[in-house]
Amino acid sequence: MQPSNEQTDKQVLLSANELTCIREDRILFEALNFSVSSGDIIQVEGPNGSGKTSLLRILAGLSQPYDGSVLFQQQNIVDHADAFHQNLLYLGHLPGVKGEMTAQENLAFNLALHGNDVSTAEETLEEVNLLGFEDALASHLSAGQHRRIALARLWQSIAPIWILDEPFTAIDKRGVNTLEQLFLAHAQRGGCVILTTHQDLSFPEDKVKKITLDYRFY
Amino acid sequence: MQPSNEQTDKQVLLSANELTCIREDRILFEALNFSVSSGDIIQVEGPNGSGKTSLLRILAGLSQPYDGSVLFQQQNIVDHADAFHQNLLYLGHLPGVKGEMTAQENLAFNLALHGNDVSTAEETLEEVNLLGFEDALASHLSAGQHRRIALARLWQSIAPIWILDEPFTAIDKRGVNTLEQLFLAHAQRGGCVILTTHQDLSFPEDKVKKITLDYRFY
Amino acid sequence: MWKWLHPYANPEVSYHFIGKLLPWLAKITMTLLAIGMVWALVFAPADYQQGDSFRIFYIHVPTAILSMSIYLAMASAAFCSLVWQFRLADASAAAMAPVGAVITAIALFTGAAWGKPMWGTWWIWDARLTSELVLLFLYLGVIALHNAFEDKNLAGKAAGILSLVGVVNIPIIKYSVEWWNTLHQGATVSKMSAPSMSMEMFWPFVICFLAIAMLVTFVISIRFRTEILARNSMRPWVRELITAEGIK
Amino acid sequence: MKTDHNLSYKSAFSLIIKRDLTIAFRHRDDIINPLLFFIIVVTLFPLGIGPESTTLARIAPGIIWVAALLSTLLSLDRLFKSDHEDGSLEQMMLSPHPIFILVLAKIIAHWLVTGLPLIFIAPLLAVLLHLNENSYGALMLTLLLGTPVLSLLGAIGVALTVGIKKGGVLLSLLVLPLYIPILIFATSAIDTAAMNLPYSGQLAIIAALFFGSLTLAPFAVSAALKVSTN
Amino acid sequence: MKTDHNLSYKSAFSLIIKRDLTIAFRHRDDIINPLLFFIIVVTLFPLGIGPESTTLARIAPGIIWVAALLSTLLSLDRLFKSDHEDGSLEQMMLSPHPIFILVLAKIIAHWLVTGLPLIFIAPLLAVLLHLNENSYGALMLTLLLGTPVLSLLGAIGVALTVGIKKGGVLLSLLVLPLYIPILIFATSAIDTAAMNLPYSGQLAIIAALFFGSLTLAPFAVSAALKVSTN
Ligand code: HEM
Ligand SMILES: Nc1ncnc2c1ncn2[C@@H]1O[C@H](COP(=O)(O)OP(=O)(O)OP(=O)(O)O)[C@@H](O)[C@H]1O
Ligand SMILES: Nc1ncnc2c1ncn2[C@@H]1O[C@H](COP(=O)(O)OP(=O)(O)OP(=O)(O)O)[C@@H](O)[C@H]1O
Ligand SMILES: [Mg+2]
Ligand SMILES: [Mg+2]
Repeated sequence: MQPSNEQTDKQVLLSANELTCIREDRILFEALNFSVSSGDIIQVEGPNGSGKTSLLRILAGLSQPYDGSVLFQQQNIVDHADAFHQNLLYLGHLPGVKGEMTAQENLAFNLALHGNDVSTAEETLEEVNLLGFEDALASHLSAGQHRRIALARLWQSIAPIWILDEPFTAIDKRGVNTLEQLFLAHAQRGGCVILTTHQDLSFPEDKVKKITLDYRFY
Repeated sequence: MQPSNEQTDKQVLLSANELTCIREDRILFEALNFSVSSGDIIQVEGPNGSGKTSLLRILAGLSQPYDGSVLFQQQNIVDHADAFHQNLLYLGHLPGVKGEMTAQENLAFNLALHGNDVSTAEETLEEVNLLGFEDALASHLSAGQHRRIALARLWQSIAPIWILDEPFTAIDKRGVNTLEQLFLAHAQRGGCVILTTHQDLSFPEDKVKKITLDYRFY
Repeated sequence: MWKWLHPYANPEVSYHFIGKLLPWLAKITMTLLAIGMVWALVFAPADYQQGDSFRIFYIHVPTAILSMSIYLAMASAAFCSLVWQFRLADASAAAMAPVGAVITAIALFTGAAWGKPMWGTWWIWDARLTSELVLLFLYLGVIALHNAFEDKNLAGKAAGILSLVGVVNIPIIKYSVEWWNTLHQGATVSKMSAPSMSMEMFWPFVICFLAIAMLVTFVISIRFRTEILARNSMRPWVRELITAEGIK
Repeated sequence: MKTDHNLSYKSAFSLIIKRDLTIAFRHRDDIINPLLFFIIVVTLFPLGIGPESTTLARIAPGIIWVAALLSTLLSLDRLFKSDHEDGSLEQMMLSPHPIFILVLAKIIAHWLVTGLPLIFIAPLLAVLLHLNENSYGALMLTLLLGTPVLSLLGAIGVALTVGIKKGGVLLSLLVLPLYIPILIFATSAIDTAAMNLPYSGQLAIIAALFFGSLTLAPFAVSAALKVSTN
Repeated sequence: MKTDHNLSYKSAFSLIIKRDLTIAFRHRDDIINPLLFFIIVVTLFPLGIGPESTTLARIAPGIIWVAALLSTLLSLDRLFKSDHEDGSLEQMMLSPHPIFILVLAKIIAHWLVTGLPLIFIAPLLAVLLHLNENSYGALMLTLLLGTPVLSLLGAIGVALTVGIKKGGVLLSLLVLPLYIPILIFATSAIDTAAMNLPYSGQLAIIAALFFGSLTLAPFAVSAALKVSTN
């Protein structure tokens, strides 16, 4: 269940400590331990309802676990939220894109909010194939284009820890490919990526570590 | 662009007639003609923003095209909405599942609303792997489980025309497989399936017809 | 002091401890209630101005004072749970809210019933009456928040924030009679030095007050126990309890 | 492979009513909250105006009716908004039943949940506001006939704004003018009753508004919904 | 690979204000609607109560303030609800800035869009209601100090209910009791002014409420948001 973590030369970025999550009296996972080092790409796997989203939200500090803790640089993320947030990029099921603002305004706001460089927002939109839609209101875009605005942040992010919940939803094949390349590059640069997806990743086997949650019934 | 429709022994269920769709001054598709016969599985393909959702909503009668018409049994679906709706099952991006009702109540309501048999709702939930969640409120389910409630209708539906916009969103691999089998069976029974998805279908080449929308810039 | 409290911060220990306390509470409550009610309603003298309608006093004033005390207790519990993450404090706040609401409603109702003979009207919009009504609304808001969240833990935090914000209302109720000239009576019994009422009326009042206070404690304790069970239904000791006693 | 028409109009109607009531009772707040809002608004006015009982009695009918109106207004969201947001509305539009049946059922369920409770609590609030004793009958009758009109007309407003993000205040803007005639006739009926005069004239007008909106609103709503889901 | 802290508190603050104002001006309805709602509610009362000018003058302060209160209440949804629904709120909670700064900026933007316009239109409506001439100053001052309190306290209510489906009416239940003190003191100040007496006492209390809520509300809101997004 836990990715092996023998390579001691790598820096540990995030570690989960005896995490337990209980929802509606059902134990989703219990005493889960693992750590994520720089250079890791970790895919959280499991059937629908196995607790992938719950785990990712706990890792990002958005929900509290029933038991256990998440450590960033040996410190509990709840107590050191500010330092942790400076090193985190989380994208959940909801893209955090305002329908009333244009694609470019949305991206610029998201970048500025997380302290990233805003000046190249327009070029970044090109990367996600939204050239020509910079000034279109986000509510007038298709499902996939809408999500691309949120994903565009990845190109500018300087945070090492990426937590992505089904980043490929509604994205077409070429888009998925581009994203996968980006993840590899990010890992190479010393970052880490924790993601869920029901699609197969096209990475070589040894590049991805898997955490498999199985579906437990009471 | 149009699936060939030489087999005259098959009954034509739906036909698109010179359909044109314009959004925000951009022509998504123009003078599109095709027809869908019983036994067809049609995949509408194209990159993000190419107009797949727009086309599916027009085929279901939820939006009006800029030009052209959709015919069901030689009659415009706008004028014969009731007869058309009796033969249609449409599932869009939004699942139409109420968070305040249980999985079973949701399914029973959806079935009854479309005039299908309600009595076997519980067994149907088993088909979509929601056994044990019959009495859980839908808002307490995961993304994929939520969508499964909507998809469960497919097992009971007696409507021949299925129009499905990204039915595999958030569904795990086993689920995708089961759905694909169901589509094949439906086509065999004489129904037709029109769907979009960014994932590859595992059907043999000759079973699926493709309508490719390309991404046009003005 | 925290060391002494520590074992009771364990839900299982508190559950059983209160379970042992309950029969005693019941006995004391019953005795006090019986004495107080009979004394107040039968033996205490009628007021020379107000006649027998004065007897509402023996219910109105205790409930009115308790309505505020329970609120303060609830807010303190909320404070402990928000600041020190005391999960049990949450449960106790949840147990208090409905009881407080009922007591407030009784105070309002008895006040209104008393107002008819005294002021010639059921209701006037003066500061004390209004702020007591606001108190009822605050209780209802807290209860509504408790019910609105499925996760009891979150519900407790949300309701806790609201009850802390609402504490501002308490001094307004308490001092409204002094700040504004109102129809409502100023402090009579609660004046610490010399109660400005006769002893024949004062003692039955004290008994009634204690009786109602004990009744409230009793009901809150019962509710507290159920809240503990509801919040710990996953714990082994609750499961054992359920199989052993068949509680559902 | 033909679908047969399993559901008659009547069963479609009761299907929707049952569903909406289930949702309302599940979330018990849905029933209690509009009622509490009604009570709170009624109590706000004496606070803002002062406790003088003659002034209050004069304006009591106006206050109660304005409060009923605002409370209905705030609960209108429940009618189609959440169904639109989760895609249920789309599914209803695609069902083989005529939409106006479904719409009528939804409106009636809404009234049962939000309008009816107001009628039960109103006399109590009237006491608090020192309403004239002769007016109670008129108050109850106008509420009984008038609150369904509020739900019916409100439904048109919600149907028109359901596709618009943040339609909340726009909705009020569309609906309040439609509510004005009812407000005028209802309060006038209550005032007339206070003077011990017959108020059947005003009541007849409200009744006419009721039957008029009962027959026409469902069609207007169906048409509006078709536009909104486009 | 360390992130450096590009944005000071001040720029985070202005970033949020700018964004919220952009959204409001894009949707011009956001500014116009609360204002129109305010106007409509104020005009409903003469309709429900009758046009007699002495009665109207008596109840004018109460009506204007209750209308301001309800109009703020209805516009509160804008504060966090839509941000919660599209995931923006989650992102704000994860930003490296202290949440209370972002929250304060959002509340101020809300007041600029909904509270400030009321202050400009209020004198006009006061004329319609025949408000006593001595009261205009008090009306303006109480609105100026009081409407920000409405936004600040309202924010607590929205933050608590933002995760709850259909929290609309629950919100009113939570927020209205908190609004009552302002309503009482504000109208009492205006009434006192009408009698040409000094009303600085009431004004001082409103000012105290203003500073109290300005310093405490952002923290309560931050705490509540953490609960709601859990
Ligand atoms: C609905 C109407 C009424 C409400 C909401 C109400 C509320 C209250 C409250 C909150 C208190 C507690 C004050 C404190 O602890 O300082 C109180 C005390 C009291 N009330 Fe009322 N009251 C109402 C009507 C009346 C009436 C009609 C009378 C009799 C004329 C009355 C007589 C008293 C007395 C004597 C006390 C004790 C005062 C003291 O010694 O502190 N109340 N009431
Ligand atoms: N509500 C709308 N208002 C205006 N224009 C819109 C709206 N929705 C979509 N469009 C435009 O129509 C185009 C096609 O959108 P559509 O949703 O049909 O694409 P799609 O093929 O389904 O894409 P995806 O794969 O991302 O779901 C978009 O690029 C957008 O510019
Ligand atoms: N808001 C909630 N309240 C109560 N229970 C919940 C809630 N959300 C999820 N659950 C429970 O937690 C379980 C796991 O949900 P989660 O969203 O983590 O699954 P997931 O692995 O992300 O599934 P999916 O692949 O469908 O997205 C669900 O089966 C459900 O029973
Ligand atoms: Mg998930
Ligand atoms: Mg699409």
